[in-house]
Amino acid sequence: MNQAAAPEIASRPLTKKDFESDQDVRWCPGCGDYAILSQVQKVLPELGIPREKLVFISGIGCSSRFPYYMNTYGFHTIHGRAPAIASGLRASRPDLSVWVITGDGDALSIGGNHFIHLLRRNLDVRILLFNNRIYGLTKGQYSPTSELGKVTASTPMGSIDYPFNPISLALGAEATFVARTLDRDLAHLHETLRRAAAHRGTAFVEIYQNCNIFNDGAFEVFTEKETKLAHVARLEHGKPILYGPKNEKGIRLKGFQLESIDLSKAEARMEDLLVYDAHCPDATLAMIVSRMTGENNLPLPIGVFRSVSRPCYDDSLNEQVRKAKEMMGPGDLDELFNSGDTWVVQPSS
Amino acid sequence: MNQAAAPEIASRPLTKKDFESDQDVRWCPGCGDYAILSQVQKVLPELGIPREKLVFISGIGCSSRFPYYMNTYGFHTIHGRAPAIASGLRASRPDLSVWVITGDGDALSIGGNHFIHLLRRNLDVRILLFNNRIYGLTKGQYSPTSELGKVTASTPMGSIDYPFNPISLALGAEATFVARTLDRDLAHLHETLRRAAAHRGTAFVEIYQNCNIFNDGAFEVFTEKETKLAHVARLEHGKPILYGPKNEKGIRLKGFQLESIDLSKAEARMEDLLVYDAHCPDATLAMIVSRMTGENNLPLPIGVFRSVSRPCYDDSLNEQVRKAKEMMGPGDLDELFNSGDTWVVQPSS
Amino acid sequence: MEKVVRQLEDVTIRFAGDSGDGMQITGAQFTNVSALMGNDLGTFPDFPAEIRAPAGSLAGVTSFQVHFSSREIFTPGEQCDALVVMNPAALRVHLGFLRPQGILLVNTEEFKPRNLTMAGYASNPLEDQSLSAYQVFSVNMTKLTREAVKDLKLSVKESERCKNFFALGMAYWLYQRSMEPTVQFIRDKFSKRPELAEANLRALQAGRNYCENTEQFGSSYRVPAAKLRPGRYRNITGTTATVLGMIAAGQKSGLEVFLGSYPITPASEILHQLSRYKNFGVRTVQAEDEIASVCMAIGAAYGGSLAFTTTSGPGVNLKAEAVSLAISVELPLVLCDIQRAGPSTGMPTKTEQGDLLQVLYGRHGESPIAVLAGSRPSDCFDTIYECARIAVRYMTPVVFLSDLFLAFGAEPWMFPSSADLPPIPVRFRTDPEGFQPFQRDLETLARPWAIPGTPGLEHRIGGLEKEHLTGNVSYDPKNHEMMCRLRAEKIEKIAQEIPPTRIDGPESGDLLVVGWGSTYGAIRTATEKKREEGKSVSHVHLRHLNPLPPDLGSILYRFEHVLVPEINLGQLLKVLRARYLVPAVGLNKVQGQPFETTEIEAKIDSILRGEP
Amino acid sequence: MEKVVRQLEDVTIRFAGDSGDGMQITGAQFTNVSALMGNDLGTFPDFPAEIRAPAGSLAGVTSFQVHFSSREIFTPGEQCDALVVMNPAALRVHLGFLRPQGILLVNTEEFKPRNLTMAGYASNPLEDQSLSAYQVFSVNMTKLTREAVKDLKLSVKESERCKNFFALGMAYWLYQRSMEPTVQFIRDKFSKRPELAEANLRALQAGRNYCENTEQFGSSYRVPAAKLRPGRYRNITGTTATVLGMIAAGQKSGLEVFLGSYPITPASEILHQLSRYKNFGVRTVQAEDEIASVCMAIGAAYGGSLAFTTTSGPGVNLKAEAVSLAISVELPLVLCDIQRAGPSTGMPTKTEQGDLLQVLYGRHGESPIAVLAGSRPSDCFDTIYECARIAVRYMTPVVFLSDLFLAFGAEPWMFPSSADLPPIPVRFRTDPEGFQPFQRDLETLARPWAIPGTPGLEHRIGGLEKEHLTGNVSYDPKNHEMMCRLRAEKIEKIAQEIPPTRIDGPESGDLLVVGWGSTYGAIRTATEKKREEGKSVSHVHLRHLNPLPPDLGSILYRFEHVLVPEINLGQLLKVLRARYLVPAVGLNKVQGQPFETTEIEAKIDSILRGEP
Ligand SMILES: Cc1ncc(C[n+]2csc(CCOP(=O)(O)OP(=O)(O)O)c2C)c(N)n1
Ligand SMILES: Cc1ncc(C[n+]2csc(CCOP(=O)(O)OP(=O)(O)O)c2C)c(N)n1
Ligand code: SF4
Ligand code: SF4
Ligand SMILES: [Mg+2]
Ligand SMILES: [Mg+2]
Repeated sequence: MNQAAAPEIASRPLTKKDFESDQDVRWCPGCGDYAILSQVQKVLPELGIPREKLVFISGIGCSSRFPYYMNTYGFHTIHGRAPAIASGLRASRPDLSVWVITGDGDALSIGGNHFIHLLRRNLDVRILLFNNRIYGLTKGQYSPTSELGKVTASTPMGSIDYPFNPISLALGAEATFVARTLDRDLAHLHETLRRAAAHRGTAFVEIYQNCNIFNDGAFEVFTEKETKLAHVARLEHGKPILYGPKNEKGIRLKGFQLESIDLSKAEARMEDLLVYDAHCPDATLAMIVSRMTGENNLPLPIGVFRSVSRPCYDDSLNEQVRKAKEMMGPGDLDELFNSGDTWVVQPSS
Repeated sequence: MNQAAAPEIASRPLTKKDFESDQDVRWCPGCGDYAILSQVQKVLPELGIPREKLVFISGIGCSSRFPYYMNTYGFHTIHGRAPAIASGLRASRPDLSVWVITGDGDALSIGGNHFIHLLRRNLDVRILLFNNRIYGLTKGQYSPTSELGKVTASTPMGSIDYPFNPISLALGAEATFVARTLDRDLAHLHETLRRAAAHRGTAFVEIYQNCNIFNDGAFEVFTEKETKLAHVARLEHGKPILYGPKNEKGIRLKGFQLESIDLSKAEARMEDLLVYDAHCPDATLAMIVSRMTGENNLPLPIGVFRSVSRPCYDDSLNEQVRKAKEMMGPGDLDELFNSGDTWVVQPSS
Repeated sequence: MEKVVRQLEDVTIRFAGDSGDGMQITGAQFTNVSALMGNDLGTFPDFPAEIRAPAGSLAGVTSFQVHFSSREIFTPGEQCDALVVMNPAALRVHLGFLRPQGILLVNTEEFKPRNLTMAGYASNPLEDQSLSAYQVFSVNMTKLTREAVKDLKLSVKESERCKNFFALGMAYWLYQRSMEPTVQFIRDKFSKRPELAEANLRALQAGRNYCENTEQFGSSYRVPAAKLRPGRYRNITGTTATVLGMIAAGQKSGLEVFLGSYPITPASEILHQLSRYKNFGVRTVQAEDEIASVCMAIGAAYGGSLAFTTTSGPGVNLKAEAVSLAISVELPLVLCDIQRAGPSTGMPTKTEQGDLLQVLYGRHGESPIAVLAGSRPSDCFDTIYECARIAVRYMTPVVFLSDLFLAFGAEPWMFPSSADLPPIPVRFRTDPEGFQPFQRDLETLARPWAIPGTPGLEHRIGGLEKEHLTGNVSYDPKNHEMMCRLRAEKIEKIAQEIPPTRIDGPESGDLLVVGWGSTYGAIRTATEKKREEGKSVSHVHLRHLNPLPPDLGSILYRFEHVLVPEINLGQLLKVLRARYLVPAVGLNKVQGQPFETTEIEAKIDSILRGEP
Repeated sequence: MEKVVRQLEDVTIRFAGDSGDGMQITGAQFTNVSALMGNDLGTFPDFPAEIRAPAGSLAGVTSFQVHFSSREIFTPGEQCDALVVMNPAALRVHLGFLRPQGILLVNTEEFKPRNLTMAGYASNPLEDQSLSAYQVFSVNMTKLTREAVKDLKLSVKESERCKNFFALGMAYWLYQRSMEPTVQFIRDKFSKRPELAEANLRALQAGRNYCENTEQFGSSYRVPAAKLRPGRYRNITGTTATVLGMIAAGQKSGLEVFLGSYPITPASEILHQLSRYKNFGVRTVQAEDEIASVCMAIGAAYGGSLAFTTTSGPGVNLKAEAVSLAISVELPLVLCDIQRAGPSTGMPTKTEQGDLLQVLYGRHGESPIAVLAGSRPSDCFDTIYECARIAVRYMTPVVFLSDLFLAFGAEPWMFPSSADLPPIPVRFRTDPEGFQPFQRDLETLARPWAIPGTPGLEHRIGGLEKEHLTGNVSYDPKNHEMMCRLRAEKIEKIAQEIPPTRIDGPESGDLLVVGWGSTYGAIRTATEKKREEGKSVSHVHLRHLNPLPPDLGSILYRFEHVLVPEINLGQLLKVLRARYLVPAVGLNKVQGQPFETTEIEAKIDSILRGEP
């Protein structure tokens, strides 16, 4: 244990079924969590990581029940602390593939500090944040991503907390990989999970997830056939940001403001469009784009906002251990005891 | 109590002396904290807020001893929690002027969650963060703002934690007022404090502060006569970003990168320079500028990065209370008891 | 057919079904009607941890129990006389609570192979004789409901959703309940959808008629009105009583109420309810976590509000450091711990009394705190009110202990008039003359409450040790000891205001049963029963857990045996043994469930028989 | 002049001065030399809370005390025989610790009006007869040092900085210490600045010569070597012993050591020291806060590391919820609580034993945990080693209690050889055949340690209640009770491995003094003294605080009286009274200071005299 090891390839190709545990899935019928679970189970066989090397660590919330349903190692911990537990595991076990499953309350309310610190440390961990903009498990209080004015169990006169934009927050916290996807867009969800899996470092994926009991339809315009094309833009590295039923709209930068232009109009030119760069060392572009929220005539961006490489805390730590052993030799206990000033008391004769 | 009231004007003009408490100041001789204390004591008389309406709330750390030295109300609380205590006070006492004093460890390590949540809620509170990039009080461990590779008591082989940029973090957390200043630049410190005081909402001020015991000279290039002009650029709203001994250098935007141009060179034009806009509703510009750190041939920006207006949590809360009273009338206890289905048990005769 | 009506003294009925079956409304209606008919009452709902587990699954079963009586009662009942089950899963989960020969009303519609399997039945219990110990009434309620509403043009789903009122109609017939209040309720609730109102009314009536008309039911039962103390009553849960107590304390003290909270079962409901009373000047804040929520409350207390923070066990862990600060700076604050089953996340929707030792001792250093516990739903009102009074009078944090069983349980409450409530006088310090932040009141040892905004009282407080009187930071050894002892003595002083301990039963004798919190009803019922049997058994129930009542020691010494039943592994037991050196023994249950009276009775018997 | 040399059995000397005066180095040198000369030793440094308070202020005083002896000793001494003070503030703060007729060496240079005022002296104590109870030696050490080095061309500041070696030279003469080790130390330390080496050597020599040559000093003292057990020794602080114990446990178990920590006085030093041993495969992480640090340790334990988390009181509050998780999922973990004076921030640089009840009970629900305490600096090695052994053997979190007095105190340690340490066998579960995550070992009730990465053992754990054997989530009432009792029983099982309790003194008699933790030395010394006086007084010192040793009850019952001295208001006392119903009494001190032997002696006398 504890040696860095390339994930071995399992002996026979795994299938989705291999990742289903024997526990009954207990989310409400219709909950968006089902789709995410299913996609994760579908993506894993493609990664070639043996089942025993996978660990899903969650906090508390509806979403955090996730590990019980995965036939891998799993740890359903306490509210908000999954990033810290995952950090300890990954820092000491570089051979494992560690995934954090969390909710908007779990990650951004009680767990906010661990979340931002994991991002800056950039341990090689994936964070899947199921954002339903509500506290599901505790029956419908508003969360740090709930919109202003939202009437919930704890805000009978409407919420007065200005919400976080999880993408902006992650970027401000020095994240190296930031993405957004939707529970209802299975192909995109699948692809985004693949990319997150491929990143070395902390890969943060915000997944819009419908809670059909306490916040039904929160993301409807982005997921329903009739409206989604007009409201969702897919970020693709090296390509302009396009959207609309016929990809007829694009995003252009004007000063520091983004604006939507209609390419079918005469004066609009493809060359004016913002070409997306997810690998830009600087997070500025990602930040600007993160401010589009599907309102004010601008689309909601989904896909990979940022993907850059930076040393991982876990790698650096292991490197220090290696170096210390190299420089000082592997520790010898008796030598250690016998260090500093010592003296001998002779048996009196 | 508890009624919103415009800060009254004290009966006689206050002086710095009025804000000095009778306690001996116990920072190390030469500590940057002295200068900050002194400027705060100088700014306060200019604000016209009566002494009894001022409250300084701190966490734990060298910096957090601050309230003891102020002849105002003061509360030296526990590590990292000052923003939450200040929030409770301000949410219930709109007549007070509440100031949080904190350190880089206090605010960004243990207190990171309260810090970002206070910023998003935008309560009308000032946060002065004394950033010395070290844990002073506990004798010299690295902090979340310490640079990579830093050798400290807890990192004998050098730190491997990628640091936060407090300005970027605050911007990602939806801050409405963000500024930076230096312990050694008294005039700038003074002016920045004034601006922070004038902001309605959470005003976050990062103050680079020298810890001459555990991290001496961390900000030397930005504060010493010989180097400071070449390394520090003052942000001023509506003006281009200039720096250099003769203000001969300026900042230009090239794509999403900032670059320094030398105005004394032929091809450089003043019109190309980035004109700073601190009131831009969008935080993008502030974010780009926050990435300059005085390295890579770019200066360190100081001054107000962002100053925009957004409703304060405390105002909204008080407004809801007002509205509830208006709509339902002030509560009547007996009516409250006697609500819902009630029935009478008659005395048996 | 003429049917027999038998009279009963008290009855416990439980409605159980799937989360979507409307069992909570059904139970609430039964309760309401029984209250209006003058019965004494105790009720308890039971929810699954999952929000809405798959229909028909064991995890999705929810229930509501009503205990109604013609004499005074103290619990929501234990073994049921009647159980209504809407599907096989409900039968599986709840059958164990039905007494032998009890009435079992079964909705047969759901007893299909798939549902039976989901509930873990290999064969259909309605057909395999496994229910022969009970009076089983199998009725296809769903189908009969569909038929009753069929000409209303509702969808099948909408039609079938009325089946809970069919079940309620049956229960109303069985126990001779008045229909009127529920008819009114349905009319009000569905006032905007008259066709649904009509459908539910028909279902209700159909259920009643079914029993009246078919041969299946031979007799019904009547439970006459109880002889309650005359006055005006309402039904109240522990949660609502707590909320009203908070508001009342705010009004009577003239302070504005502030609540800093973070949602957690079973405490969240206090936040929900209290947040509706902003017209009383109440401010509620849902903070980012438990630490922030208690810190916000401390900030508000510092500013002169009457500050509360509400949570359950895991949250108390997180708040401990800040509570220690409040103890150190001596600010008033009420920490409400609505206990649930631990350790760790445990069983969040089940009850326990596992937090007594943690609230007494779960902080570093010597950090004494006052602790009070509510004993029945309505008692939560008086107890939290007293917590608030002590907090501001002694300038100290106070813990209010309740639990899930109290919070969700309900009973009739003869509510007071505001004028009758004890006063809560508060005087902020305003006089700068001779002001010292840690000068103490001689009677209470409280320091002055000097809030920001008061001219001339500018001063600094903090968590470092403070010099006696001045409050300046002090590392003086003797001063530290003095301050530690003063803080402890202040809490002990509260004992001076604790009224003489009420003893139910003889003042001395063979056995004293000492309880605290939600075990009140079970202990009271069991000990009364034993006294009726002529045994020398008394009962003391503690509201004040720290400090303990000054007369408690002398009471304990007057009994041969002391028994301490708790829903934990023996926590008050440790406290009493350490303090009074009495060889008290515990009766301990940690099953997420309250005691049954019979469990306590059995233990009493065994002690009196001299068994170890 | 021929000077007298008197022989003494033991001596306590304290060096006190400003933070910048180098008192810690001075004390360390005195210690080192005394160790090499064969004395038994105990040392204790004392720091101010401020990093570097203004020169000459009371807050800036720092000190180092050395107790050295020709017989076995157990404390760093209490009342001093000699006190060296470098300025008025040091005199003010420390004079109270000097015994009457004790030797007072004063550096007169600093006794100027400004410094006297800062120290709160109205008149110069060197001139106003207020020191007449002591043997005062006034020497202008600063000036004499300046003169001794004057031809070295150092700045005044650099010259004066050597004055601590002048003081040390005086102390060396006074107690006839060998100069050689310090000469060597100075040469090594200043090898890159030979002029500074020379200056310090001259100062040292000048101090010694001054005493030798002037009339001021009539006699010097000799403390012969002690008869210690033969073997190889080193001087060790509690902190270093703890760190070595952690590494040793890692090596002997074959596990990699992981420490998750957040700096806090007095625990930070463990993090500092341990982080230097990465060559042992040790991983240390400075986390963002205490919650993260314990959670990281839990993550590492889950992955198969030997995991530790270190903190002090306020941090224990914050870690409680996560410790409860570790108890629930039954993972091994050692939580080190280096206690300091509370409540709240309290007096962070002062000692206390205030956290016993919090570590025993400071979590919600029934969450039993093992608790062990070190009793002297070197004992921290054995105790933490045993904590680690229990943690992995019983698959449970274990608390290691130490305190500031132990952590910073030092004594000679005859270190073991690694071969002699008890084995710590660890077997991870690897066999998928019949694997159940919560199946228990019959002897220890431990569940298997099945770490991620093991093929075929994929399983889920979590904080919800678990079904016996399978570990699946379970809300079954009886299962919950069974699991609560199993977790408690597992901790109780540890008692089977606790060796028979050692009793110093008779096996039964008039008085038993029971202690735990850092009070060992004071209690041991006091009880030995009383036995020498012929009194029937015994001493039991507990390492295991939960579970308690199985023979403890029977021992307690064999004594007429039981006395429990603690640096708190009576915490172990509560535990013993509750468990054994013995009328034990406490001797309690909460001054941020350890007991003085005489305080314990006085209490023993009063009990034996029958006083209440
Ligand atoms: C310390 C602690 N505080 C509070 C809770 C109660 N709690 C459980 S989940 C949750 C919020 C869940 O919201 P989110 O993370 O958005 O998850 P969702 O249920 O919406 O998937 C809360 C407040 C808890 N279990 N532990
Ligand atoms: C709960 C808790 N954890 C840890 C500490 C110890 N501690 C006190 S101050 C501090 C860090 C101080 O660093 P910073 O905030 O940067 O302040 P500075 O001293 O540098 O001004 C720490 C870790 C504490 N007092 N309380
Ligand atoms: S409450 Fe919402 S988030 Fe939770 S399981 Fe149900 S639908 Fe999903
Ligand atoms: S340690 Fe550093 S930050 Fe603290 S008082 Fe001294 S110089 Fe200032
Ligand atoms: Mg959510
Ligand atoms: Mg700092």
